[in-house]
Amino acid sequence: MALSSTSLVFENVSYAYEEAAREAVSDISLSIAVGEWVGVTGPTNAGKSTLCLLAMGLAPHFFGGRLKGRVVVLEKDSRELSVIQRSAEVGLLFQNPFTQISGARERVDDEVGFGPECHGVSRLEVAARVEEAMALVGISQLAARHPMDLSGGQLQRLALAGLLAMRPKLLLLDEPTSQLDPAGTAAIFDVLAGLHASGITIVMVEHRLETLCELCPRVVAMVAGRIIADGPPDDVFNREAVQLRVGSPVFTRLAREAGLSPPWPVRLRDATAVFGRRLA
Amino acid sequence: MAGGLSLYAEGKSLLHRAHPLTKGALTLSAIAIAFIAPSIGWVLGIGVILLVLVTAAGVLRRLLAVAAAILLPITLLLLAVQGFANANNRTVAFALGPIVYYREGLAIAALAALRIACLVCATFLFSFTTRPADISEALMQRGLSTRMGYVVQSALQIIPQTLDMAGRIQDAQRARGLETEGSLPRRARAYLPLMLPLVLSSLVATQERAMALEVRGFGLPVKRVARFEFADSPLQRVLRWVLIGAVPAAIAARLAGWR
Amino acid sequence: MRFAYPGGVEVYPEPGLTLTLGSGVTALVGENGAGKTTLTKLLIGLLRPSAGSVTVAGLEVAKITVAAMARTVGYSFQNPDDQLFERTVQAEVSFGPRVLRRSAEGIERGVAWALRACGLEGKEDVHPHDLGLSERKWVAIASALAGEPAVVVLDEPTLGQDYPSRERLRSLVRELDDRGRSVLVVTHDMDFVGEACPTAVVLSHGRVRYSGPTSKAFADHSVIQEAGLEPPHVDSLARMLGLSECVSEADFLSAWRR
Amino acid sequence: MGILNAFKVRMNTLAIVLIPVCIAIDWAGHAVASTLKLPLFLDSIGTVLGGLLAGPWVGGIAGLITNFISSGTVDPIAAPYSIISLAIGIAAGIGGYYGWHKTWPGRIALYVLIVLVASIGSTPLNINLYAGQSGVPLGDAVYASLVKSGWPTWLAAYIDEATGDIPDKLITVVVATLIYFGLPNRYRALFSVWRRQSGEPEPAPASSV
Repeated sequence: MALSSTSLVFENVSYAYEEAAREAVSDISLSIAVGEWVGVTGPTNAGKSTLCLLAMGLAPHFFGGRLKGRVVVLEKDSRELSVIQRSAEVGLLFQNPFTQISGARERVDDEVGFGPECHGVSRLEVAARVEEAMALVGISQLAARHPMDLSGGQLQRLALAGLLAMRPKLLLLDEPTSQLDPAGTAAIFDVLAGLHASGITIVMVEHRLETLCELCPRVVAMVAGRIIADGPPDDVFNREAVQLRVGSPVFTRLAREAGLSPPWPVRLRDATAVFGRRLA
Repeated sequence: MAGGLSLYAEGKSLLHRAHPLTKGALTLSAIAIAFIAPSIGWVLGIGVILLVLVTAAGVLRRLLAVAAAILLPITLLLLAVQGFANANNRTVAFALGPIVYYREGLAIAALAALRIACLVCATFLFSFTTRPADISEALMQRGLSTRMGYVVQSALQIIPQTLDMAGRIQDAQRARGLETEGSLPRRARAYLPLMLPLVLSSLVATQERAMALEVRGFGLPVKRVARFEFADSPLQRVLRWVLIGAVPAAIAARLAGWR
Repeated sequence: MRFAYPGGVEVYPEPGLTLTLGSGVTALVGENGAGKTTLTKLLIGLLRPSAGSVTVAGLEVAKITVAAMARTVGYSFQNPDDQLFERTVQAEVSFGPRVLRRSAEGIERGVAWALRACGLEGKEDVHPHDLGLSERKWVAIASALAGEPAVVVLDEPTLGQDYPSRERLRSLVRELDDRGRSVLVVTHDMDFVGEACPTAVVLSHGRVRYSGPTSKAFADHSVIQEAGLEPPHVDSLARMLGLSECVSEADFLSAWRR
Repeated sequence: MGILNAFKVRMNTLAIVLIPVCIAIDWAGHAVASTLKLPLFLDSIGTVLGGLLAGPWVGGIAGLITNFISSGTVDPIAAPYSIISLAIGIAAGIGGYYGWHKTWPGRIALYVLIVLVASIGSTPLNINLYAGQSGVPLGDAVYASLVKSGWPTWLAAYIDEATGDIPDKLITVVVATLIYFGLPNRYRALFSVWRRQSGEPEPAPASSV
């Protein structure tokens, strides 16, 4: 793969937080091409969030700690640039929508413009970006509302719009929907599908395996700070180690329990086809 | 209360439209002169000017409701204490049984109460007609750092949010069996279980918010582009200087024997 | 509407409507703002009914303080950070039974059981805020269980939980059921409802739209859609294959084998 | 200069974001005290906590803005006293720099310092604003009896103010230290903004440009 087409590269990366006894991630190597949509999954403490923090540069710039190996984001070593300098190109969405709005703005559209303003973008340009970002996530009709009056799902979309107004090339999402209801979740995933189609690289941490398989063409499974599988969801979830230590989508479990022969399906439509063939 | 912590109400009066710094200068100078002015007559004059402005801004009724609740107890307390006990007391005004009230003390109390009334009027005149976000924006355009501007703006938003959280925490702890009513020691014991979750989750949120802000470029040393221009005029600029200049002038007059 | 557990809970927010629930594990589902939280708050007296009365295990809620109701109802709130404040997990989990003045051995037994059931063994001395959000959620659940209440309310217990945690939650509600407790699970997670909750109540716009066995809860699609729910993945697959009433993996497999 | 080192701090994004949180804790501390009908103000817990955690600037600015906001919304008379809140936050920050809150004699010193700052600072304001009274009925009763028995006004005014400050600031300092030690170690380290030469571990560096 030519270097110019990679968006995010981890080269033998290990990282331990300040005063932590054990490494949060150990010897991780990963290469993500421009335009990919990669899902990251694994049990609690697998190192998924740390992966996002490393890619953003928050680890080690914000947390200190010890970093070994190289994290290359958009062709630049993460050690060379601070988080704020990165912020024009890389965006990170956290799981709690409430902590991500600046808290300093009284209107949704002003909130979306917060980031570009920090970058000294001209007033006209800010207005254009705000309008574009709000339209992308579908919150244009909320422009005049107070951010604190929004529901969790709306707030998370607002947070995403705040990042999109920076026009990032790489989006990191750390369980962006884990605190949302199904309607809020569906809204976020719709937006992500659109962003993926427009060529933005997306790395998304997600617990719900069915959702993950439905959305992401590539899945990285992590356990205890290490990557144990990396590939298309059908491959990843047909591995025994993944099924045992990460879990598997309900369709995979059903096919296995029903005594169908592997490879087992990971998505609803594949499961329907596989079970359907047996019925026929 | 999610709309933020503010007394501002939309309006179209001259004061609503005035530059925030003009209103700020007016408020500060009115308060300072009320405390510099030597006698009840002068302070009363300032009070009347303030009331005219309040009426012009169309917020008289709101002001009276809030101000009365603050001023009434303080005025009564001042009159009761100073009329009874003040170093200048000489002339008996009246006696309530064994308690004797003096004219000098009552006059001092009245002057103090009037000055406080001017303070309250001037402050609310400003709060009622100025959007809180405009204050920090105006100050940021005059050199307040963006980081301090952020502190002021977000404090106004976070306070109501935190008070809501305090309500949720109270529900959660009561549901675990915590008594929040009853004797004073029992109520006092409930204080920490109600405060600690609030402080802990606020601090946890702080870490994530700090990261989220940096992710959006907060703290970049770039020249900030003003979000909007305030309507200003040469007249207002002159007025601001006059108002500010009036304060040292009043001090000088006082030193020169203004009685 | 009337809402009742046998021996049990009764709520009448709307006179003339009755809802009766059996003991065991019940799911309370519905869109945001459907009235789920209102209903659970009525159970413990955090809200008072404007009309009618609420009875839990023979106690009329309106006549008892919330703190006293806590002896009967263990309530784990959606956001654990609204309640955690002690310096260790052990102290946090035993806070409830302590303020309820349970006996020393009762506290010890209840706390030990709650910690084990919630997978917190070995973490007794950790500061709750040194744990991740999903583990803090377990601390809050353990706190609700430690007083060994007759009725347990879990508000969104699966939110943000990984697969092993959800498995643990399933075995936990089964164990509570075996011990004769009534469990009410407020959730948006229909997979969990299908697997772990034999009974379901569907609320929408403040009204009960369905109450009965979970297996039939997803039959009427208009109700499901109105309540903003997505049927369990198993149900979707079964439907595509023409199998009916499969809401759990076990249902599906037995239907498949037939 | 020893004491000036307390002011040499790294005001990183975390410290900036901490200030509004301290302001909100000031408000919540007072609101919870009112809900529980406790006979105290307890409206500077966040200011003191901010000082202990992150130094005199965080504590001082939090105190100052807490007062500004309450003057503009619920209590205009608080405005002149903003300077006292600023001083309390700075005092707590200096105490925090020297680690006073970690030992018993230190805690007493912190309490005494804060009571002195509050009472000595408020007295001249009271004399100019309230003719010497503090506006709290109990203290004002003490004031009236002292003036009546011939004490000088300034001393009566000081005692009037101190009557209120002594219990309120005691509980404030106690609650703030209890909260401080109720925090996970990681947070205490995280918010520490001082550039220490040696001894304590270096706090996490902020991303700087």
